[in-house]
Amino acid sequence: MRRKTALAGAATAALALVLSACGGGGGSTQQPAQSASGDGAQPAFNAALTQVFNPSTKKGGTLKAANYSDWDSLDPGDTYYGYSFNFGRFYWRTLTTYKPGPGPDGNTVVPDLAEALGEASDGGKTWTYKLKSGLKFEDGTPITAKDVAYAVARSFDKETFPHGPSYLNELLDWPKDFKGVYKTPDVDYKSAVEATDDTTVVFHLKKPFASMDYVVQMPMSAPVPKDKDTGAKYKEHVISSGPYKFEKNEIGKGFTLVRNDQWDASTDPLRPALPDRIEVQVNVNADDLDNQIIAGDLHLDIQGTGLQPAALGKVLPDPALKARADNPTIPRLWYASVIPYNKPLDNINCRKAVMWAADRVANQTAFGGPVAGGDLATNVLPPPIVGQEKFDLYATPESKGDVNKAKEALTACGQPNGFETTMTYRSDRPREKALAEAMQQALSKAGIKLTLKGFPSSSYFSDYAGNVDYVKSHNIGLAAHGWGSDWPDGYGFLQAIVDSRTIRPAGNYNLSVKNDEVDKLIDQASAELDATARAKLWVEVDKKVMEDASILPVVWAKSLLLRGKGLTNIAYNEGQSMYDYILLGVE
Amino acid sequence: MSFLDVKDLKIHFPTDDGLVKSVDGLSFGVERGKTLGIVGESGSGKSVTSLGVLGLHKGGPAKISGEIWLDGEELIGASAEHVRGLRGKKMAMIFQDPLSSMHPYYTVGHQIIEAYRIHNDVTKQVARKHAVDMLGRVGIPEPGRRVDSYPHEFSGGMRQRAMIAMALSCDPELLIADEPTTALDVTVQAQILDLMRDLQREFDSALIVITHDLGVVAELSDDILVMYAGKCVEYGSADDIFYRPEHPYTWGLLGSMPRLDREPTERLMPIKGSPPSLINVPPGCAFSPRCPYAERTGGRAETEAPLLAETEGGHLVRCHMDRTERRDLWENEIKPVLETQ
Amino acid sequence: MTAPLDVSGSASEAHPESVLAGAGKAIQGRSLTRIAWMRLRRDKVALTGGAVVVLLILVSIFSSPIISAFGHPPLEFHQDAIDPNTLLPKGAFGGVGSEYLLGVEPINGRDIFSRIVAGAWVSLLIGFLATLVSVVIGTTLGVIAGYFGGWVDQVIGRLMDVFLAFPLLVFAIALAGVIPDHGFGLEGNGLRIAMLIFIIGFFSWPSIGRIVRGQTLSLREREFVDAARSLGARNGYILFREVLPNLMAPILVYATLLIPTNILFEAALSFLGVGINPPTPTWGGMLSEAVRFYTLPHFVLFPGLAIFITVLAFNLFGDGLRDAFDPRAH
Amino acid sequence: MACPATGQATRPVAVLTYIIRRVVGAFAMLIVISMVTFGIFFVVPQWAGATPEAMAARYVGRAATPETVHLVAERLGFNDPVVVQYGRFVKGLFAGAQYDYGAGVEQCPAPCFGYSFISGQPVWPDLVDRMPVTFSLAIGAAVIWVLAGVSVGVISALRRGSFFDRLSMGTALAGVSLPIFFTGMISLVVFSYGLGWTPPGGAWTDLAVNPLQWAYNLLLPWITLAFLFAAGYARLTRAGMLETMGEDYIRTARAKGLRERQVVVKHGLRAALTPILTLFGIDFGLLVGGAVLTETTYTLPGLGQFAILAIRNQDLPQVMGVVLIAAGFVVVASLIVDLLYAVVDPRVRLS
Repeated sequence: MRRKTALAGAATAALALVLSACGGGGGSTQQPAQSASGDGAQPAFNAALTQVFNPSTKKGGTLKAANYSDWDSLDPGDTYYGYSFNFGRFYWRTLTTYKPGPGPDGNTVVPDLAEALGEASDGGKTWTYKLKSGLKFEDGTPITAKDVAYAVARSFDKETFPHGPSYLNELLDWPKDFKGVYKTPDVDYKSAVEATDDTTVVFHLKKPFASMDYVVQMPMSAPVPKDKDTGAKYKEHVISSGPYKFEKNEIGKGFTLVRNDQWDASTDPLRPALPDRIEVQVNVNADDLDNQIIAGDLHLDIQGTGLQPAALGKVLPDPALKARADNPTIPRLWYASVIPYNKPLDNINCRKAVMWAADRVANQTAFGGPVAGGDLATNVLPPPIVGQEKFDLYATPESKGDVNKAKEALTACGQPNGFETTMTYRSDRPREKALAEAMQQALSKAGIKLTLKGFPSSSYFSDYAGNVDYVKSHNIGLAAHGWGSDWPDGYGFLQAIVDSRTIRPAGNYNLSVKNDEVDKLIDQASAELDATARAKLWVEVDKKVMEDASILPVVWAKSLLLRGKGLTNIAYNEGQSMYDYILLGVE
Repeated sequence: MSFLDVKDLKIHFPTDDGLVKSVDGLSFGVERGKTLGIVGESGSGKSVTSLGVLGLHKGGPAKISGEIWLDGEELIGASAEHVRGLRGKKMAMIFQDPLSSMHPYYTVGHQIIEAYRIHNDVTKQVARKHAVDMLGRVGIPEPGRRVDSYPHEFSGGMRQRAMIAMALSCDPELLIADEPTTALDVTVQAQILDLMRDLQREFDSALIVITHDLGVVAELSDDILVMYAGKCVEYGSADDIFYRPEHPYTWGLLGSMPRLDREPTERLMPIKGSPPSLINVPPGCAFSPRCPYAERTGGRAETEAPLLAETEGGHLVRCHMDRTERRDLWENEIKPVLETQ
Repeated sequence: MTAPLDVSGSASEAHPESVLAGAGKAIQGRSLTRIAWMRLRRDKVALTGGAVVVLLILVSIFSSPIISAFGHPPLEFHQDAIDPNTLLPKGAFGGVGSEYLLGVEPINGRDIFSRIVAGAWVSLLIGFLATLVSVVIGTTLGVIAGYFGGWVDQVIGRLMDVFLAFPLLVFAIALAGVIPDHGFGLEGNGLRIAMLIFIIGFFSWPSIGRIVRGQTLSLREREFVDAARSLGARNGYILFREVLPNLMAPILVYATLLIPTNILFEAALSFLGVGINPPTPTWGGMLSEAVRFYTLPHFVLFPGLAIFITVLAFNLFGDGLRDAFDPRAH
Repeated sequence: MACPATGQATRPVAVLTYIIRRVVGAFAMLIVISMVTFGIFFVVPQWAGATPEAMAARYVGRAATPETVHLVAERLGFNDPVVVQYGRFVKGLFAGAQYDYGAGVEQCPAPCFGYSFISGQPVWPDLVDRMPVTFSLAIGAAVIWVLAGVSVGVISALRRGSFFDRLSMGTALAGVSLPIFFTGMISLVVFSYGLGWTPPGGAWTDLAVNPLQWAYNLLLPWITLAFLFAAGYARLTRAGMLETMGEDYIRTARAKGLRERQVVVKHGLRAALTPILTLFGIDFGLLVGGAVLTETTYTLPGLGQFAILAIRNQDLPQVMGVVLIAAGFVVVASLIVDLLYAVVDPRVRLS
């Protein structure tokens, strides 16, 4: 598999970057890395990236985890957070899932409920999954294909489940009069998804689509028993199909998972299910959470996005703490959208002037530098994406920007003295704020004057940067933005942020890419069933976007994760882009 | 020696702006069963004097010197605790504004009971009975019910009666009444004055009445002391002061004395100007800036402080003018004007 | 004195009576201001507070030359002062030294001294102007209530009660959180500052209002007002010529004491992230960032001290002023 | 607030009438507050040009389709006129509301504060859940600050100008000049993260679970919050005592021969404390409605933190709930204080 080797290369490169970035630390990090490959017990920086760190099969104990905010929903049909996908696998099983464990294999999908990966027919318009036998819900009733089909159908109702992804709403061929299982209980949805027998689930798509196995690793495919479904209240007690079930659940405070005795390990080779209990607190102060992990009072930061700045200052200078950390590159790009809606940025040369003038090193620093922030990004697709290629259309000396080239571009644009525009950022995100300030500094050298405006995350896309009217009426030219992929291929990363056909009046994530050629390439790529050719096409999309100068990449994000004291069996998973939670155990 | 004998009393207050000589060398005496009136404008030091006698300046910022003899005991040198034990029991005081002088949060009865029980080891019931008794004696109707009223539920005259009842609750031998009738209207004034006279006779106590109103002391006093700027300017029997006054300030007071047959605001012979600041009192006669006869002293008024001198049998006057001149002025200029009113 | 600001600009301490005594003197002799000034001149503590206030005002006016003389532009990044591995300032105590007088911020190395100097402007501007708003509203309503009495007084009095018993901070946050981005011909931080001035001023007028009402109430009964009225003076004339001049002293005193409360109010809003938008430096905003870096004492300490010293100076001066105008305090 | 007026002793009937009138007034005030709050969140965004869809887009997942946004806008009723939306809210308060959770309909009994736009959970239980935290914080701090503030104030007043007076009044002035988010942070840095004597921020244990742990966890917030208020109360008490001790009735008490301690406590302090009682009622009422800054600084899961989260998330039902609850506490506290006032000061007539 080419994909694997390409990724392995990327991972090694990332590792090398980390090591060099950490200067004098090279010698000391290398040695423990070796011992980590020996028995995996010695703590070392990045020890859980390529091996399982502190491997164990010992069962028992309580895994203590915390979340500094709260789930969008615990309901498999109504959640869209990466950590929720990862953590949810404690209490749900989906048709497929990422291969558990470390290393480049982690972003391949393997069957979970299904016996094998999906079988495509009709040129990629029909996908068939066969369930394993002996599957049971927590109440002992068997899990059938009907439960999976029902779960998919119920997630269609976006009025009841507004949070979850809408891929299946758009991909599947839903009947016209279907409004969801609650409002139109009598409408048969078998034109979209059906259980042809107790173990066979069939998906009918509107048009050929290649990445279906990635789509069904998302929790919409986790089975829901129809007679236990309580709609929007189902999240208060999700019926488990995985190794753990809810003991108690206080929404807004936390919940406890205990062993599900109906779960049969023999049907599930992926989950070792080591702890006896899992206790989760939510809405814990982020800095306190870090401190508790450092101190050993907590095992796991569920969000898995890395340490807060305050804790970085504690962990990085301290060799003993740094040895408990991992620093992977994740499939997430932090960037600035260069928005072509207002003059003079509707002119490609003015957008290019922004590309040239930006001080990318300052931007990277604003985002936390090479360790906490990430690698300097030169194009859109991040390294962990299948088939990603790195290229740089706007290379400048030391990546610190080139005022002369920016001025040339400005002249070509007819704005030799520069122009004024506004950059937005999310005011509750200090790094985006710092990015905006760095851009303000760098662009002013070329005569481009930025006014900075911060807005709350909660309404950033609905009311401000993602609201076309607002952008047009307030001369918004740049917007800080970040995107992580739903799954690690080109479609999973790019579709939502570069396809101009997704642009609507409000709530946009594609803030700036409006290019017909890009759209055409996307259609071509998503229908391509050959994996190699598909990956190449996504790189073409990437190049087109960079030529369009409507995305200024900042960093390919890295996170700095801290392994909790007393955790066993820790491995960073590429597919989840955080630790693989279902592997974890406690001492 | 009198029952109360005050000798060369000085009460000075140090302030940021200088030393305030509120009382500066005052001497007087009063016998049991007798009444002394102390008269002066506000700020002349009369209230400070009374508080000084009660020892209420002790422990404060005031500098006190001189001697206060009460029934043969010297009080200035005595301990604060000892004087406290005498207060309320041996000497008591009636204050000028009974509304502000009684605690608004406690019933009248409570406040009398409290006063009684400080000095008498009795039960609450006994003290309460005493309080009702006292209220009855000062002429409050239905004392058994009114004992549980709050001061603000009383009328002004009733409050003053209650105040008197409180002061008399322990049979004090010295009673000081500070402007006892100022806050009251004229008819009530007369009733209160009658009450005080009656009670004084009954208790045979020494009474000091402090007022700015000569009319009040006219009815009560045996002796009168006229104070100006912390000093005594004229002292004598009531007859001396009313019929043979020799100090121009006393003349002024007499001239501005309100009478029942006159509008209270009308002043026949107002004293021009205002009392001097008690800080940095100028040399010379303190009254001279306001005195119409100051030029008659040939400049001495501005430079030399006059001494308190006896004119005849116990009548003392502090004035640079000689006696004949003063008598002459009184008989020929002042008295006729006053009498035509 | 400044009210403890947790929940809101909670009920302020008020001694209407004590200042009233001062106002009374103003009528009897014109020397009150002189007497007050004499007293103030002797009050070393108040004078120190006043001197600091003057200094702060000068600093905020001349912030640009001060920053160029002693610091770096407040928005400028200084990566050279940051350790690239830890993102923390190089050197002891946050890099405090001759280059950066109060050290630098972590991550981007902005000069803390410059940011504090630049932040003084916002604090003082909002502190003064919000107080002005409170004084205008409070005086107007207080005088009207006190002078006309009756149902007018009842209505206004009830309004003051409502305002005093109101979860103001929550409300102000809610209001500040939904400030639109443009309006009234202003945009961005200009509009935010204007709105904050209005919001803070609007929520802290009742303390002044109550005092003014009380003063007016008693002034109304004074002879000179009676005299003016008997001479046929109109209400407007009496209010502006007779009543208002006699209210100046207490208003001045309480305005001085309201300024620090309002400065704290602004700092609290900025701390909660609904104040002035970054990158404009504000003290409250700096503190809210410092929360995340509590391992860096200098980052917490300097902006906190800036607030503390400013508020303390105003309080000392205001206290002294009150004592000077209040004869009973002596 | 009661108008202090001279008059007759309060009779039970008068008290009852008074209470009824006050409760009616309180309701009126709460309705005004709710209308204003509602207006802020619906009218102000509309001024800024937000459509119902733009408002609904805050409450959907990422990459939601326009259809999803539209459905959510419908579901939350954003397409209705503001008046209708407000009417629905008020109806929920008095008559209860129904919540359609897809698979069925749930009855939300009156007073129904609605369901969170974000989590879909009913608001009222969340508020009830957070009250104990804020209550604990407020009560503990109040005990400390009243005891400390009043005693320091009394001693300072009695020893006016002494070293103690200067020191404590200097400290008090510093205390009222320190923002709680600064002292709170410093206290955490020093005592929790530095010396390790107190737990880190966010520590909270229910009183019923472990009283000792409860007190230990709240110790630092109590002291910090109490310091802020104690400073103010000390200054107030001192000023009040100085004023009261100059009153005529204090002179009377002394003239009766009362011992100084009794003069101070029974006659002086009692009168000096009445204005403090009023202030305390307001302060305490505001505090139990949510100690926003303290709870933010110490990350305590109380009503104040709830308010901030709700406002940041623009979760209107939660904001409405917390604002009304906070205002309600203030109203109740001031009512209690006014009744107490009438007990303490016989001159006050409830009218």
